[in-house]
Amino acid sequence: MSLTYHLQIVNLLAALLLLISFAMLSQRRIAGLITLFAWQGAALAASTALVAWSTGQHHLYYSAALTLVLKVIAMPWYFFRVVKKLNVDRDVEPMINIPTTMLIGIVLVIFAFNLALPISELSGTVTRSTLGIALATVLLAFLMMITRSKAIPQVIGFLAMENGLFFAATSATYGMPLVVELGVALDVMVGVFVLSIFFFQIRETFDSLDLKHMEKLREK
Amino acid sequence: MTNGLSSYFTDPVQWAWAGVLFWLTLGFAALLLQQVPQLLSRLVFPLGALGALFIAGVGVAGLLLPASAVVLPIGLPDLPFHLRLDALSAFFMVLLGGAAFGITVYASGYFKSMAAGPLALLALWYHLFLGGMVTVLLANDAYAFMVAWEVMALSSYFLVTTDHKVPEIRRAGFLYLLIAHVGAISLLLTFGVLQGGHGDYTFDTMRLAEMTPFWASAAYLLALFGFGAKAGMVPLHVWLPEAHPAAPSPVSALMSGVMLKTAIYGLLRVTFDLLNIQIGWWGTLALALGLVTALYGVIFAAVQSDMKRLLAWSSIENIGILLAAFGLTLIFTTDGKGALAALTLTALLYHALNHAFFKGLLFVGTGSVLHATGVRHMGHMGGLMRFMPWTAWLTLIGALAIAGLPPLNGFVSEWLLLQAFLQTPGLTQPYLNMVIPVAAATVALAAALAAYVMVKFFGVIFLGQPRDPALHEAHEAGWPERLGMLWLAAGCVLLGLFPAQVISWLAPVVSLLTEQSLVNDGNWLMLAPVSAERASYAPLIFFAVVAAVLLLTFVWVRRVYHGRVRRSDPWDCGYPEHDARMQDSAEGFGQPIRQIFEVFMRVERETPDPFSRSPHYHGASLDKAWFIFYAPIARVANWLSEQAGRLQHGRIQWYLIYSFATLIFLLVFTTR
Amino acid sequence: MEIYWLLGIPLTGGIFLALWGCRKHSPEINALFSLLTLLAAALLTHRIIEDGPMTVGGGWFFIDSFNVFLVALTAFVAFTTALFSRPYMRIEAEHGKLNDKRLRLYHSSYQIFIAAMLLALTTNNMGILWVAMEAATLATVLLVSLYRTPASLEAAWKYFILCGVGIALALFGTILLYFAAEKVLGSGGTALLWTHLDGVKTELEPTVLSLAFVFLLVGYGTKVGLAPLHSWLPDAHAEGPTPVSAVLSGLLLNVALYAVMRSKVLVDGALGTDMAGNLMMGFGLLSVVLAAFLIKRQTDVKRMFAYSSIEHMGLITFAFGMGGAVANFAGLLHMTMHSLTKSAIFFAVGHATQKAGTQLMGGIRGLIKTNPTIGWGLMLGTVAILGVPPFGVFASEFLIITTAMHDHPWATPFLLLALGVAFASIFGKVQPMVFGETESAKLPYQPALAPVFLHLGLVLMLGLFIPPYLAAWYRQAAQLLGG
Amino acid sequence: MSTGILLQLAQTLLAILLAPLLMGWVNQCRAWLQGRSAPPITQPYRTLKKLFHKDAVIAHNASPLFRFAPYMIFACMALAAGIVPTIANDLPFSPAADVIALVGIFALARVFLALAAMDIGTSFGTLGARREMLVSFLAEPALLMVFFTASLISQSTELPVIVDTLAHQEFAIYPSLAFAAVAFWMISVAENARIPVDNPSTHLELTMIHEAMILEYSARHLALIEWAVALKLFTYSALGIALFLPWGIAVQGDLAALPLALLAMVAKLLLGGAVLAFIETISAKVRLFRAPEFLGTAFLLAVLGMLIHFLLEV
Repeated sequence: MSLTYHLQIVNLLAALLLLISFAMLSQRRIAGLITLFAWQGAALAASTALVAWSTGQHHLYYSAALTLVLKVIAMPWYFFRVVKKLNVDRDVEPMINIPTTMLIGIVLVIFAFNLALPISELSGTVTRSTLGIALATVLLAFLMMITRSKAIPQVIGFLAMENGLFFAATSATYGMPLVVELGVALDVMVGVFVLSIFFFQIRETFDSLDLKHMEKLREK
Repeated sequence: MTNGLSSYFTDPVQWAWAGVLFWLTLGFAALLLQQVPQLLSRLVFPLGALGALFIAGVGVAGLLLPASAVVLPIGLPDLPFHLRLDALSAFFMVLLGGAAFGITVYASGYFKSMAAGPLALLALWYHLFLGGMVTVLLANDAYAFMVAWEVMALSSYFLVTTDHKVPEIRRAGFLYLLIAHVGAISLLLTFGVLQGGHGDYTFDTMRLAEMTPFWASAAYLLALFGFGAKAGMVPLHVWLPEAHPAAPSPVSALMSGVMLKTAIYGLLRVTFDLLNIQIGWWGTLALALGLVTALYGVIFAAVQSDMKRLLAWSSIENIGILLAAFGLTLIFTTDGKGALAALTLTALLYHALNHAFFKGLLFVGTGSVLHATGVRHMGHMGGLMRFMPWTAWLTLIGALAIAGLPPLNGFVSEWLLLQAFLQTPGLTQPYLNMVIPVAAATVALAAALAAYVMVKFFGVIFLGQPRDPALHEAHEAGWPERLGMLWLAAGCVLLGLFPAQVISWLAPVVSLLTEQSLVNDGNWLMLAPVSAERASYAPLIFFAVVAAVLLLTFVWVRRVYHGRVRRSDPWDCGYPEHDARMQDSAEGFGQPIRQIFEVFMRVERETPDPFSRSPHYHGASLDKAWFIFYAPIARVANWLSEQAGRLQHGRIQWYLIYSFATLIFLLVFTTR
Repeated sequence: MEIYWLLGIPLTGGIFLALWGCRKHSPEINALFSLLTLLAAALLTHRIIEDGPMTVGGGWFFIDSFNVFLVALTAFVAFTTALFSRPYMRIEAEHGKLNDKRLRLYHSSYQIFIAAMLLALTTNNMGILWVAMEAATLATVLLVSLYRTPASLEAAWKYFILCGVGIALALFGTILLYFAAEKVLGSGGTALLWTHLDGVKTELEPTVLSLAFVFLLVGYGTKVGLAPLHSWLPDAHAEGPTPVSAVLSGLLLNVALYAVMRSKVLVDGALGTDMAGNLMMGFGLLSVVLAAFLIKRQTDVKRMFAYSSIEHMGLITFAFGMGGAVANFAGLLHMTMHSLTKSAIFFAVGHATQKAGTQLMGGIRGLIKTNPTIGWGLMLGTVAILGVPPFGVFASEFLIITTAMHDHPWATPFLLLALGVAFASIFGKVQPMVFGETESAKLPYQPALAPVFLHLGLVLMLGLFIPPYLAAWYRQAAQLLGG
Repeated sequence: MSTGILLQLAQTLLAILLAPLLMGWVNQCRAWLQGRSAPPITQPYRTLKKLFHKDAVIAHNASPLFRFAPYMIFACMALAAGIVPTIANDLPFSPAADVIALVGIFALARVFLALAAMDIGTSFGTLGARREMLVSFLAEPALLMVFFTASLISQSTELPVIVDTLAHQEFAIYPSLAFAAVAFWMISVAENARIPVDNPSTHLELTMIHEAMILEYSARHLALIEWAVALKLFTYSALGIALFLPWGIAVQGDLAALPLALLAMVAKLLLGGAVLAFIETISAKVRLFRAPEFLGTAFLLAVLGMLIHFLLEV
């Protein structure tokens, strides 16, 4: 009985997640992007926690907490610092203009849903219907990485993808085994750390984070 | 199949393998001997020559004894080296050993002056080369064969590039190795077709495998391509005139004289031994290719002015003749004319043997000339007969032999081949009856042109006046060189004088491949392959009569004639002062041929203007095949690689799109 | 027990070198740790020879004949590379390309990288496998960008982003795998254990697994360097320090392919079709052909050999795709040969470039005069990698091509074309580097070429004689991969 | 057998002795036809005698090959003359060399002549050698083809057998032989350095081939060469007769038929010489680079003959 409410809320959060991904696609300003990323993380954490509570999968609490700490607090804060330090918070002109990107995004979502349908049939979890959304989030994040021509947005796209994956894990299988989750989280953290080193190096070598400076290595 | 370790060195195949090992150890010993140069230069090559003699002996034993096989404990886990010595391998081992002995004896003198380091490396590759060739002949499974085959190619590549300072030589070596490698891959595919599946690559299983005509043809074509690339079959010949001249002369001799024959061996092995069906058109194809190759080769030989390049082209011609004989053999076998097949095959083997000797002789001859003069261009030679008589007379024997003149060996094999052509009436496919006469005519034409080429070769180099004052200092070759040349020349003469014996030795090979054997219907001094009424040739009588008449005339002239001789300037139609530049140059001698056959060539000419103070003439006849077949391939490859290059243009977004597109495509692909 | 040594030694090595900083002897210490790792690997290998496949560490680690030889190979090449990098990096530092901080970074992350790869090879958990792969990526990203030049930064960035995305997709694949496994094995840790999965592979849900395989293939395939996912590879190889290029080409690609193969086994079991095989054959052929034509236009020697790695990885993938005892055997053999040969080549190339002060092949001439050992090393290595016998690469190519001709004739024209073009391009470019005249002086210092000739010697040996136990491994592994 | 040997020697000697006579006869006919006063038929003998009594003059740089060549050439021609059945058939020598070997002999002689011509290294010598080889590389295969046609008919390359088949079996018309005959005529004209390919009696540098090669020879060497040339002409005529009008040649051991055979032979030779002279008179010499076309035609005719044999007569 109560499950259905939770379920509806989870679905709502899932929809929110998808919405945020679209918002990220259309967001030009880096700061805005980071905020959206934080919100996405929050939605993810909430849904995970909810699932954990409603299904009694306790290890999901840990991953929810991890998400909260890493993706809602630590990383956004960190990125804000980076942006401030390197003051690169200028408009990001995407490679493909926003409306087109949106259209492609919608196509991707439909595609993802179709793809996920046969699978979620098989799923025994209450949250199976959200698998399609997870996949959609992943693909949208991918799309965003393609369209953005600055370093930081690309990284945020990368992390958004990670969010999608986490969401897929929770929604399809109530999360991966804990050790894996931890490992993944660790990797993500290190990854971000490494990336931030890059930001500074790139910045000091090309004095901008614009990727168009990084097209030297090519076949003449 | 013995294990090999338990009972070693008991039958011919193991002796042969021992010979190979001896060569290998010798090669690596040479590396160690760098510190003691005099030992290196005095010891290694003579020992190698002994090894060659031994191999030839083993070959003879293999011809007499039944086939023997052994499995070595090396190779792939499921596929150790299988070696087998049957009559065919044995014959080619005799060829190899016989020619290699003379050439290596020659080499022992030729390389004396080399510095220790390069000499050691050269000795290593040289003996690896020899060992590789013998292993090719012994191999009884695809892996051993390919390994030996490529070792042969690789070592000869390093031999070709001995003098790698010269860019042309590097280019030649590169072209050689490239075409050899492509050929090798096509051989791999051949064996891929022949193999029984699930990784059984021994020739024994291949012999048993039943093939559909389609796959058999595929295997045959691939083999023809692969071996043709090694043999220098037109249009795969382009590497040969580059690589053979580039190598040091003894190596050129080995490559032209022996290595090309391994390709012929492989062709015979695959077509007649491994494939258990043959199809008529195979023969026609080989015949056609062979004739084209023969004619093409000899025509280009006629217009060369670099002596070694000329010889290389003439090797192409001879390969063409061998291919034609091969094709004819196939035609006869598929047509059920066993006896004729035997005759043709005999001609083929005989010619292979002959070519090994006279081409080896000619190449080492050019080696001595090269040492004496330091140039390869015939435009700087002439009159060398007076400064290096040994080389000249011995080379003359080779030249006459390769020109197919009686009573030397070249004539015997051509005679046999022409006989085979004459026996053709009654083939079932009528179109063949049309083809054969034309083929015979082409062979005859090629032979006649060969005479032209050889007159040019010998005349321009050794006769006439020296075209270069430096030639007066030209020195005769040393004794080892002379001995080597003597051996080869003796081979040319003896093979010419005793064909009946040689043919009886070839009998086991012939009966192995075409369940027929050639009976010599004549006595020991007369060769009558079919029957005495149909055709016979007795070189000994021939030789005896010529010699007798010659002697008689000589004596008679001495008797009736006072014998007063005056020396004076040449008369030359009373033309007062004439110098060396008035003789025909090499180009001049080839000019008529070039005029007649210009269609095959891309001719470059820069003629001097009549009033220039220092008139300069340059003419070159380039191989059109290069521009027809190879240049387009290169262009296409370049274009493709440009297109491929466009994919890699550095924008990470694009790279991401590749991954994205791949993902989407695969998802659609798998879930539809 | 050995397993803990195997993983522990490089890990502690990494940490130690990070803390201890760059002192005089840190290169030696680096080599020492690698040696210890090699010993541990040898012990483990010994155990496996003795007792056969086993799960250790409470089922967390699983060693069978497939990964044990990869472990041995990895440890070995890691050791020789450490030997090579000892003088190499010193000279780089002398040339002022590196400072102590970077050297320290180099050494520690080198060890971490090895540890990650060994973990990826030995773990029994597909999830941990993923984690380890990611860790390896991160470690190498730092190594690639070691010189801090714009080019190296760019290369590292592309490497990070592309492989990161790829690996993320692989994670999605892993999730799907877990999702399918959960149905059969129930949720919890065991559902991702390969041994368990292998046990029940026939019951796994086909549709899910085919989907999972697509994600895994694209994900790990990116790290294998399969076209068209290969774009990061040439940049990373060309711009990173040469020892890193050596281990990238020689080891990382293998490990990634190992991951693909592990999942292929499961998918084949579940689907019972050869869909996975066909996909891999397609990718393999595409990579071989594309790489061959890209090699043709290279001017940078390391970049060229990077493309050649793509080509060979494509060949191996193609072989595994064909499946069957012979092809799998050939694929495994080729993995080994390629690692040994390619790392040897990179060693030789490293010295050559260091000497010439450029990676452009136009600037490297007449090595055989300036330094015969480097010259012959490069020449023989090239000849070997081009598949000329008696070197072992030929052995595997022999099996692959003949099998292809027998089972999938349609593919052979592409192979013929690609191998021909690759041969022409590589040899045509290497020959003038090795042969010919040059005016540059002799090498001032003694290069560390023992590894080069050690590797080439092994390759030569394996081309003519494969030790029985090694052959037995290959056979068992081929069985495992569905021979 | 012994009679065989005797016959063989007799025939060979006869050929050697009679050869200059044929030469003389041809020159005489030519002179008559051109309305000149003819030299005596024995003129060639006188020339030989004169040459044998002169002092030999040899260029300074002449190599042994130069002095060896004339003997070689003479010996080859003698052997050829011995093989070709002139009066008697199936002699002991004949199995030693069939038609292919015969072509080989001619080639051998030619190569030696060419080499000798190049030996001194004069402009004319090399020029002559080149032209000679140019002519020969077309003439030789053509000659082979002619023989092939004949031997395909008689299923043998043995001259005796060929002659036997053509002469002593029931008369049959072979169209292929007609082609062969024309080809053979053109070839022998070329090979014997006659008009229209070459002119034996001129030293015009633009045209001469054979003469250019022997410019440097004198005295005994020249004599031998001239003799060999006469022999060659004789052999070719004998060949033509043996192939295309072989009637009258005695079969082996049939001594009674010999005188008749001898008479027939002489008659045929006289006729042939006259025809040769006639044709030489009425035809003009072709320009040198037309010579290949001339011989190419001969070659094609010969091949055509073979083809026709395969078409009609098999």
